[in-house]
Amino acid sequence: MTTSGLLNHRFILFVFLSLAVLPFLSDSRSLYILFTQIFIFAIFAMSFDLLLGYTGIVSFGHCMFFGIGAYSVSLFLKNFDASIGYFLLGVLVAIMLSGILSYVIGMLSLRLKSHFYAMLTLAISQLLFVLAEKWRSLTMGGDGFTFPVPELFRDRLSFYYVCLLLMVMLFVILRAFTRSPLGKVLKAIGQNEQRAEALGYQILHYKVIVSIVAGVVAAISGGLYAVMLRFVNTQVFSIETTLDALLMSMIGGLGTLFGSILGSGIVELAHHGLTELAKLHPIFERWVIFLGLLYILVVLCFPSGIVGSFQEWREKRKQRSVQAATIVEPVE
Amino acid sequence: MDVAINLLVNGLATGTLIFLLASGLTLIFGLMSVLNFAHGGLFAWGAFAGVWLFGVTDSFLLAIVGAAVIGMLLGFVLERVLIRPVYGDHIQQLLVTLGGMLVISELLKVFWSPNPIRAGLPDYLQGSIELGDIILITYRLFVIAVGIAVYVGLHLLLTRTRLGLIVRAGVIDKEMVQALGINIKQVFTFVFLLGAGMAALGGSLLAPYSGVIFAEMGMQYAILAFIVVIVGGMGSVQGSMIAALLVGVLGSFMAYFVPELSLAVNMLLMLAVLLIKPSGLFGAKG
Amino acid sequence: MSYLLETVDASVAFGEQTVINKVSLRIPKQRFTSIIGPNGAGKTTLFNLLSGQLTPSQGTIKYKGQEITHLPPAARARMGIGRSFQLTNLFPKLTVRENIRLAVQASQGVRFRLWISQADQMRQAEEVERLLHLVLLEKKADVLASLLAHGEKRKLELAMLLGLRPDVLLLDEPTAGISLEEVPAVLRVIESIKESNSCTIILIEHKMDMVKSLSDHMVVLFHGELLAEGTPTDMMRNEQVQSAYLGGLYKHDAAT
Amino acid sequence: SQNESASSGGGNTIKVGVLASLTGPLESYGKQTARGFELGLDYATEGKREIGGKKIEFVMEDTETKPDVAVQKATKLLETDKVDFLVGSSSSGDTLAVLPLAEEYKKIMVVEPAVADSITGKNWNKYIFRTGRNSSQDAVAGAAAIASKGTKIATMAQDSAYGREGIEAFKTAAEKLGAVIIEEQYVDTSTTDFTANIQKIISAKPEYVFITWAGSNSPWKQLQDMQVQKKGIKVSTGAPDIAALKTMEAMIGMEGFSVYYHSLPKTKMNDWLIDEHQKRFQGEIPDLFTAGGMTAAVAIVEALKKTNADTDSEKLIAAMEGMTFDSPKGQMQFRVEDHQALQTLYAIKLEKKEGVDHPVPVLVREMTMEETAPPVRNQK
Amino acid sequence: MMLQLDQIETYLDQFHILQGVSLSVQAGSITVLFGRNGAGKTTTLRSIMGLAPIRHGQVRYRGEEIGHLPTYSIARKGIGYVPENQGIFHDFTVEETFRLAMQKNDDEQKEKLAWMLDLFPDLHHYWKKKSGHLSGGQKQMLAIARAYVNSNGLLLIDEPSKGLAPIMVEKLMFHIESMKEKTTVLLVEQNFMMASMIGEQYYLMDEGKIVRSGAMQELKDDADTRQKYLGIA
Ligand SMILES: Nc1ncnc2c1ncn2[C@@H]1O[C@H](COP(=O)(O)OP(=O)(O)OP(=O)(O)O)[C@@H](O)[C@H]1O
Ligand SMILES: Nc1ncnc2c1ncn2[C@@H]1O[C@H](COP(=O)(O)OP(=O)(O)OP(=O)(O)O)[C@@H](O)[C@H]1O
Ligand SMILES: [Mg+2]
Ligand SMILES: [Mg+2]
Repeated sequence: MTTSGLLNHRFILFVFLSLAVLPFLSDSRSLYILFTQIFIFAIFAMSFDLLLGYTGIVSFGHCMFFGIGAYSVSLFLKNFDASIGYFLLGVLVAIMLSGILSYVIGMLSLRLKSHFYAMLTLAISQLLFVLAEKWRSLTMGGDGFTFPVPELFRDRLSFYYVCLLLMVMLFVILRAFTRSPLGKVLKAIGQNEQRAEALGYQILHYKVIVSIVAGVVAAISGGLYAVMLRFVNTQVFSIETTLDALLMSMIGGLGTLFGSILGSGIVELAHHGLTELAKLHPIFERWVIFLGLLYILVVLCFPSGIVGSFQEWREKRKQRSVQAATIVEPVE
Repeated sequence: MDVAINLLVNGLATGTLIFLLASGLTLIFGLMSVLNFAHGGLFAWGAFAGVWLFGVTDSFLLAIVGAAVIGMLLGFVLERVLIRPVYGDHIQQLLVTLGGMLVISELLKVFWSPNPIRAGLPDYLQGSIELGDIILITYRLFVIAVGIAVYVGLHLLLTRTRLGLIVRAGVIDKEMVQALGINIKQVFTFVFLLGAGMAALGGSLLAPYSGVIFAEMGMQYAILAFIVVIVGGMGSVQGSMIAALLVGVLGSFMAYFVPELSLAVNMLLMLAVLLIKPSGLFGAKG
Repeated sequence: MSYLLETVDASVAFGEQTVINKVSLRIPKQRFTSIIGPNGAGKTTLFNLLSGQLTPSQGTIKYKGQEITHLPPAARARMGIGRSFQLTNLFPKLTVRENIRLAVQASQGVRFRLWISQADQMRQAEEVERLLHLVLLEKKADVLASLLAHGEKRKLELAMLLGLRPDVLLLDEPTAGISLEEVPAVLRVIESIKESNSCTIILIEHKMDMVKSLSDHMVVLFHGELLAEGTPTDMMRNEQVQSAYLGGLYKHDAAT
Repeated sequence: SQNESASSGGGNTIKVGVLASLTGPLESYGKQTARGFELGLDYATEGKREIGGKKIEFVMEDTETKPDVAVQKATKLLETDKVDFLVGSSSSGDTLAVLPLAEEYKKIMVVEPAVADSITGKNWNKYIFRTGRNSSQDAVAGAAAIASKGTKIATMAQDSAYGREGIEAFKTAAEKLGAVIIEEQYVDTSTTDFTANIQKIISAKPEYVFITWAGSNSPWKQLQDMQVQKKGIKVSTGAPDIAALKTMEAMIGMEGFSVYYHSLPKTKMNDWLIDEHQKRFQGEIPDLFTAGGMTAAVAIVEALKKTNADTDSEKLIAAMEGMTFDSPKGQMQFRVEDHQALQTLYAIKLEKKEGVDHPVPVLVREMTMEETAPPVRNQK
Repeated sequence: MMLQLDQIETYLDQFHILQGVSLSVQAGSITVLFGRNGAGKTTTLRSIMGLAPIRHGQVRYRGEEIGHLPTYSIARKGIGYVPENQGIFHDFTVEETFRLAMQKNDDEQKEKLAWMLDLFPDLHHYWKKKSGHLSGGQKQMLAIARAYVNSNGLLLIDEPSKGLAPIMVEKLMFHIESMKEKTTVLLVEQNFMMASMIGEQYYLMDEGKIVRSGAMQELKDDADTRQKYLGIA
């Protein structure tokens, strides 16, 4: 929602390009995997940002779509043969399931106040978790199962590019979405529902639309995640998964989409870095503590996330000039 | 029949225990609308502190009181360092307290190894009373007693004193409350301490109940407590009490008669409440 | 002739207290109607009925001859009933310009569309600028709404309302909190709307001189009942009205 | 946990990547494995850490008990450290997630101590060998410890893959021995109040209640409170690691089985393990999975001896299939069909011992590897 | 001197809103602060209450420097505040509102309350009603009464006439005037006619500065100043 575009455009482009050339600088597959995971969670976090950052919908159950994506893809690849076709089929099914689910949930409950909606979604995601635990014949319960993946995805490098490409594409699409007239309304709803309604916008419809979009995108990321692991278990439905998305989008900056990408990068890299440190010095054996401290610091220092704080800073500079223009008219 | 009675009694006990957890949360979450995810952490700390103190002082009462105090101290730090800067902003509270949760539950391992620890009891609370086929576990009766005491105390505090009013007002318009000569920050801190203290108390009481405690116990209970707060209606202490008992009894009967559902039952209960009466069974505000 | 907006024996009760009591009101097209009445008379509540924030406990509301008693606010807004709120109510984190654009967009029926043509965008932009100018907020166009002073917010509120191009405009104390210096400007805005015959205006206002000069017709509410209605001059003379509402002040300032 | 990896994994160093939960809920398990593995390496190479003129190094990685982390770390080991073997891991989930990598990179993975049957079952591939016992072996042992003609047994387990699988296997084993299962209780992993389930078991009036349990919120206290034993129902379960044993005061007198407890095996290697462990770790005694970690190391070294330190996986597989090797628990053998190590387990009784802060599993009898051999489940 | 502002400078975010405002309020008087929208009137009152941070300058209340104090202790010194948006606690009943406001709840306060209630009978009438459901005017009354009951020296009132029916405005004005011997009032107003009838002193703000001040009569006589800053002849 900013006209401070240019600089940002340049920066974003720069980031994407450097990600594209990264593989030429290093051929470490574990690095590829790390970044692939960053891309995947970036997609997931962006979908969350649509809800929280733009429309102000708080969902504690967003993992349900991630999980649906993961399981549906895994099941197709496991039970049929490991071909791109079945992968796409799996994604398609996931998309449809999530779409329907989020539509139903939305229609039922988006009238609720934020806290309540949050807890409700949490409940539903937990129910899915239970389902995955109990439907052993299909999901093999908590242990989960492994499965073969299509040739193209087996090579970590090509999968790296697949995910990068998808992330960039989805970013561009979602960005267009949020800047469209519809997107503007979403932002308005996020700030003052009742007013938006008085302008003649049907809040519920918008909220449902955005939840469906978010759900679908999340499902895609879930599918990719499963393929990356070549394994799936009930953890995809755990609240931690949702919290990851929350952290990433928040740290990056809500309502900015690109923030989610940065956020995902920061969280994953911080996590990775700290665990590496754990080997160097026993202090870091309890690296989780440092991770927690990091989160806290980020929130306290950049309350509106990294991108957010940056934009505010520019906002203010703009404001100052405006103010100068208005307040300081000479008396007389 | 006797089975039913057993289930009922034990359900009630579990319920009271959950209430001790949720009561802290109701205060913080309901009145001050602060989403304190570190609540579970405080609870776990209560458990460990309790067990530790019991080992040291060898007096159980001293132990649980001490645990509550430690919880308060921890709560004080949390409130000052984490929550005060982000009052009024739910999302940030969420994040900050999540970070807090990570830190304090990991700290547990620093102080008391990552292994599960056995939680003992003084002899006078050991064992169980048998009435025919009905087995009443002494400790659970004790827990119920404490629960009732806390409930009454809390109820009086919120209805008989201005505290309740002030906090509610503060949530609506902090500036105006201050302009009326009230030191809102102080009040919030106090309420937060209270909540933290009760969480810790809950933890210290739960420890001997399940007989063993571990650093990860926090989150799982926090969610349960959140459910109770929602079902009971935010900010309503009666609400949490009833809801907690409901959850407890329902859980214990479900586990006996329809075990397949028992894992889902809490969630289903919350779903039902949210869809039918979002403000919760006793919720004032919608 | 059929009336633009009509209430038939509309009543509203909150608990035991009846706030609106069997009020039947007929508002013909293009007639500027003002509603006056002491605090708590039920003016805002009446507006809430017309704009759909409340549904009457009895009676019906008609708009362009068709019953709308149970339509939600959004639907009515789309049908052309625009309403300003007594307490300002904006999108705090959007700039003044964006606030207005949202209104304009709504008026152009751009709702679920993901894309609009350059031409439309141009038209939007022009309209927005026009409104900015109309309410004297050009200078603050890029300021976040939350940073405006109270009076400035009122003006933005008005601009957004006009952006909707409503057929009927419900104004609840549009000048409350606007400095006297700027009241005339707002007056001019309202007048020009009146002239343009683009929409019918219903006004709640306590500033009598303003009401006098603007209205063709005046409705006096008192304790939720329709005390009297008629031309401004008649109303000003009306004994009941004076005792119930105006008080001594206006006699003596009429004298000066 | 330290990083032993030195210069690039070149031609004459053999590298082993060890995956374990060094943080998170399973931390203590992970650390036992880690210690055990290091000790095992020293034991098998007489402290030289080399074989056939090649150095053996190992790299330790923390899976945090998260499958995605496990995969990342495993890939790092295979890619960056160029390890020739994988060992691990503490949780079945992590291990399952890593299995396909072993196949992808054609590297031997020695599974220890993850227990899920499906590792050497549905999800098995030929690079997978397991020194740890699996659920079925536990179950068979559990059954052997208590079941005989006509014994009435109730079971209680967590409603998780682990629990269900365990009871499943136990049932078949017990019934084979002529026992009857008269009640099955499954407890939700998240619940802390087992009253209802215990009630049902009491009402069923069995002779034994067999319990399969993992994780911390254990039922022992409540079993005691509900006076199960007073009612003449004997409790039986697998003896866990020492930390957990400390929480089992209530279960003294319990008859069950044990995978490892330092005083159970009577072997040279075990004696060495005990005092070496105490030397290195301030007098601590080795624990449940320490022996397992050691076994994994020994198995690898044995295999390398057979191939003259050739790390070609095909040769190694050929060497390891059916291979018998020593372990702190005596001889083990990798079964040809599914590469599961057959091993001794112990029927035990929990007893109070002076000066020991936890109930001690006391040997009733050893159960031979034949006796505890689990069914083969990997035939696709 | 009841209240004295000395060259106060207030920034909101980085905007320099008050640029050296000095004014003083005599005990037992009514002083009116005029100014167009955005002039800085509200910000001035908020600065006095410590709700808007003062960068430079001093605020003295009964000779005591209070510029640095937190809001609540400023209020405890006896300054009552009626904010522009009325600051109503929407889900409080009128009764609760007063229970909250009346710190000491001693006879003095009780009597103040009594007076307020017969001044604004509506409040009495809707004693058990949620303040959020009161009408605009009723809210205004509630806000004033609430501020009055726990003040003991000075009332800061921000545009009370806003949204009030003339008859109410008249009453209100009369009562504010009659409050004089009990409290001093600093009144922010735009309704010149009303304010000019009760105020003795006036200050005129523009662009964050005081541009005129003096006895009310002078302003009444000075048509062009009024024209210039208030746009009324
Ligand atoms: N939601 C509500 N619930 C209960 N009572 C209400 C509600 N809304 C308004 N009232 C009552 O209805 C009466 C009329 O309120 P309304 O806001 O219509 O008055 P008004 O004419 O607009 O007064 P003002 O000129 O002060 O705005 C008041 O007594 C008010 O207390
Ligand atoms: N939080 C803020 N940040 C930046 N500028 C602000 C902020 N709040 C107010 N302003 C600006 O400060 C100036 C003074 O505001 P203030 O509310 O004091 O004016 P006022 O005289 O009370 O106007 P009104 O009569 O409309 O209430 C206005 O130009 C307003 O835009
Ligand atoms: Mg009104
Ligand atoms: Mg103002």
